[in-house]
Amino acid sequence: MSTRISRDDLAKRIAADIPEGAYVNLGIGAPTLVANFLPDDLEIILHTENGLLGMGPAPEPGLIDPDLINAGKQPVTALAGAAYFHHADSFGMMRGGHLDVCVLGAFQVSQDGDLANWSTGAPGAIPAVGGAMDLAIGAKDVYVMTDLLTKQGESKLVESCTYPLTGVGCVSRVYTDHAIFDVTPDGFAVREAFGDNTIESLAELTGLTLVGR
Amino acid sequence: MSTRISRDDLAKRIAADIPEGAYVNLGIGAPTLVANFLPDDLEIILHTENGLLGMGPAPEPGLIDPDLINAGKQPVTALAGAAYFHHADSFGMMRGGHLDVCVLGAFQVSQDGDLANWSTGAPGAIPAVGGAMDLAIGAKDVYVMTDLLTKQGESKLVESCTYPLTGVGCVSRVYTDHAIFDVTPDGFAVREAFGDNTIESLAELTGLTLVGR
Amino acid sequence: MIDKTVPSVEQAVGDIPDGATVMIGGFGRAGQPVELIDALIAHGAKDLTIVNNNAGNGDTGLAALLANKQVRKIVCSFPRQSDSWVFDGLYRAGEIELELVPQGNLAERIRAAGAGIGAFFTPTGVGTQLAEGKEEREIDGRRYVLEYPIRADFALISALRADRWGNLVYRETARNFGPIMASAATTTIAQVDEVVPLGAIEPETVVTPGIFVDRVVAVGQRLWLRDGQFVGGVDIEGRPLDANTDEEKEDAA
Amino acid sequence: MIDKTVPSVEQAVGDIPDGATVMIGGFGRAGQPVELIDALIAHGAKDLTIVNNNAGNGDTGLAALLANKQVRKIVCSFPRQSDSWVFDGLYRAGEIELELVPQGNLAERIRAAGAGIGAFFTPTGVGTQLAEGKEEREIDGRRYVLEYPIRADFALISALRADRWGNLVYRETARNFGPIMASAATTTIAQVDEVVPLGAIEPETVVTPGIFVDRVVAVGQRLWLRDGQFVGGVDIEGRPLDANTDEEKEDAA
Repeated sequence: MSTRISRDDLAKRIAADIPEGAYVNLGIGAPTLVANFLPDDLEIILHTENGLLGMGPAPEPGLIDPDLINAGKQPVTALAGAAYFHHADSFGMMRGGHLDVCVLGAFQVSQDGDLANWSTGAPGAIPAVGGAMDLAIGAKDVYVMTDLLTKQGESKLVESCTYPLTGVGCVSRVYTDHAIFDVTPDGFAVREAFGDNTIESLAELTGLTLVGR
Repeated sequence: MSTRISRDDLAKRIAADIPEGAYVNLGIGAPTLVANFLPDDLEIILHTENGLLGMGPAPEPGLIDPDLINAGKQPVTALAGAAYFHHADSFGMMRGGHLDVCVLGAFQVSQDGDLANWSTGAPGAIPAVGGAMDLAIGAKDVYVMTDLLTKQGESKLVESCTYPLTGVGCVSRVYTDHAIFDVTPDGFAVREAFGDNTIESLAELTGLTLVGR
Repeated sequence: MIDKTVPSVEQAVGDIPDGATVMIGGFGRAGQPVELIDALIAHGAKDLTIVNNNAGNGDTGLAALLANKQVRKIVCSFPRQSDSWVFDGLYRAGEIELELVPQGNLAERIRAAGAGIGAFFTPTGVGTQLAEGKEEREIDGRRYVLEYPIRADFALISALRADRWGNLVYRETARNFGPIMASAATTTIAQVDEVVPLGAIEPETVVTPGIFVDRVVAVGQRLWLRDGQFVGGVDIEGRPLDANTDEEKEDAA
Repeated sequence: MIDKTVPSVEQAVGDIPDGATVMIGGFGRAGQPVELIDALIAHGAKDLTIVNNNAGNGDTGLAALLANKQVRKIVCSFPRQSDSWVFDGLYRAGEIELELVPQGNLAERIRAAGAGIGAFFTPTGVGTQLAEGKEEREIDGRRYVLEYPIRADFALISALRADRWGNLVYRETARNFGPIMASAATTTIAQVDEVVPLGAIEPETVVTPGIFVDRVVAVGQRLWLRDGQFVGGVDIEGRPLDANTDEEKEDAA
């Protein structure tokens, strides 16, 4: 079986690609792990779409503030230099292309950069989208953080998405447990393969023609 | 010659029609006179489109604050209970129908409530519109304050405007030095005729069929 | 004298009629007008259309309003949550209608209503199920979908402080939907921790000018504040952290 | 460490190229980035498109920029004023292009650029010359005209205070176009009276979050302020009221 790096290691890898001064939104779920690995000596400004720039880490248990939460409705803190704003201003910030990076989870990413991450399309499922579609188009670079394969062993990188789309042509890079892929006009390009993964092994796992770097 | 009331008396008359609690924008020029006659014991909140609700009177000469001005770029003050906001929010307030009353000047008002007050359409004139078109559609009631006749003796109330329009069907009432007119589906209705003016004399002055009240 | 304060939440919501469209502020516990929602439940208006980011959590607040069968339709971005069982049950039973809107489009549509915009082209949702049947247009090489304003008869919001003119300031991320909903409703009702004298709110810091607010009702300080200062001691839902301990003490006593 | 401060206005505007679109904040003297405009004149970039509410007054500021033949086109709502002789002359000579936009549409188009809106339907201007040739549509019984965003390469704005992250607060009606222009330009340059330490601006009171600001330059306190307090003693253009008196004193001395 091919090398897979852990969730934490993947989060660390993503964190290392975020430069000082970047304005970043970390999606609900695994992407929030990235915050744990942002270097203490660099200033990176976190945005949460419910109205805060300059989000800090979780508070001490006795100091949970119900008025100060992130998009996942978890308690957070605000750093010196933070700013609050209302929902229309906050989503204008995203839609207007002011964020540098969004990190999101995914069900599927197509080689054209389409993202599916909000609905499995299962019949009878209750739909819920939240800010997913806004985030998908809401940054200069949209990074996806995901396992390469589903639990059933199917590739999440696909020729075209079969799940309902979140956004069209919006993903710039996919960080998986096997490798990092850039979305290019010629399809997925392997930016970095972890451990014993190779372009060939990744092409076999995904069933896609991959571009080298 | 028929009765004409003075500018100040007309301003006083308009002021008397503004109820306590109203949010009011007084256009540049003669309409600003209305502020002088708002009763001291009533709270009426003045809006200036350059970003202030709760505008107060002019400051003492030594206390002119270049940061605190009205839409006519004259020095003003801010009352307790005032609020500042940016231009998009300020014009959203108008366009969204939140103001109760705007008082504006006019070159012409048509019997359909069309307003012409921003341009004479003279060839070679440099056009300038400012907030005129926003104000024209920017309140639940748009009142016009004007002389009934031009200096040349022509009626400013007309069947249809010959000057370039500021807004279509936007005027609800016209306060003139001769009489007050409501814009109704049947044309101008004389709400109040001053002194010796009558529906008949006003019809003759304006050349319009007027509706009684 | 302008005085927008009303003495009780019951009076504040007492004229909301059956069939009304009601916006309810809040994102999680933050900014949720808990006392106004409870008053709306007690008031009993039915056949409501509710605009909120979610569709209720647990068995209190908006979920209780749904459980009380007062809601015909909900407009929101994220109905399904781990504890949205009340909504889930009604939805599966076909007893509630859902209009699902991406969160940023929801916010912008509310803002458009308040700002007199007739419709706007947004890039959010283009090419997805949620844009199906909607007008699409390419502008400067980017695809957009046309979205319309969402207006309401009433908005129920929560703020930190108000004065009698209805000027509001919020606290932290509890600001969320409050300012835009206030602008988009015919009648906006704000519950606040406290009403302060006119002039006590610095004009530079007003977030919602009173022009957008019709009624203000003071409901007392949130449990996690004392004299306006954050003191903590609660969980994320605002329930006392030592509640169990207190109960245990009582049991022991 | 993020530090958006730059040491001088010259450095702040030094990379504005010929042909750039430049938004300039301010309404009257209030919020006018006087020092940045002067630096842009010294810098000398030509063939500019300027977005401002007016087209310059008297012989200083924007009027001086125009007089220096640096401006190809101006987008504004109110060019003609009693003291707009510089613009008037250029316009009549056919040496400057004018796009006249109603003030609220100007503000909303700038806001749309910052908020990623592709176009919007506005009721302002419907049925007038300024809507001629534009797409019109009736929505819910009201007529609207379609307007597009106004973007810029640079925005020059003036605020009261900044921190090194670029968070801004303004003063009174000097706020005007600053916040929306900051959001609509690729590079936003803010001149401020003073730069304060990070954390000194209360997060609740930030008007322009630093995400919209690229460069901050401190230019010193306005003449009518002392230690952050208003002291007056100036005319509406910010010139000392006792200037003549002082000159007379000097003459007498």
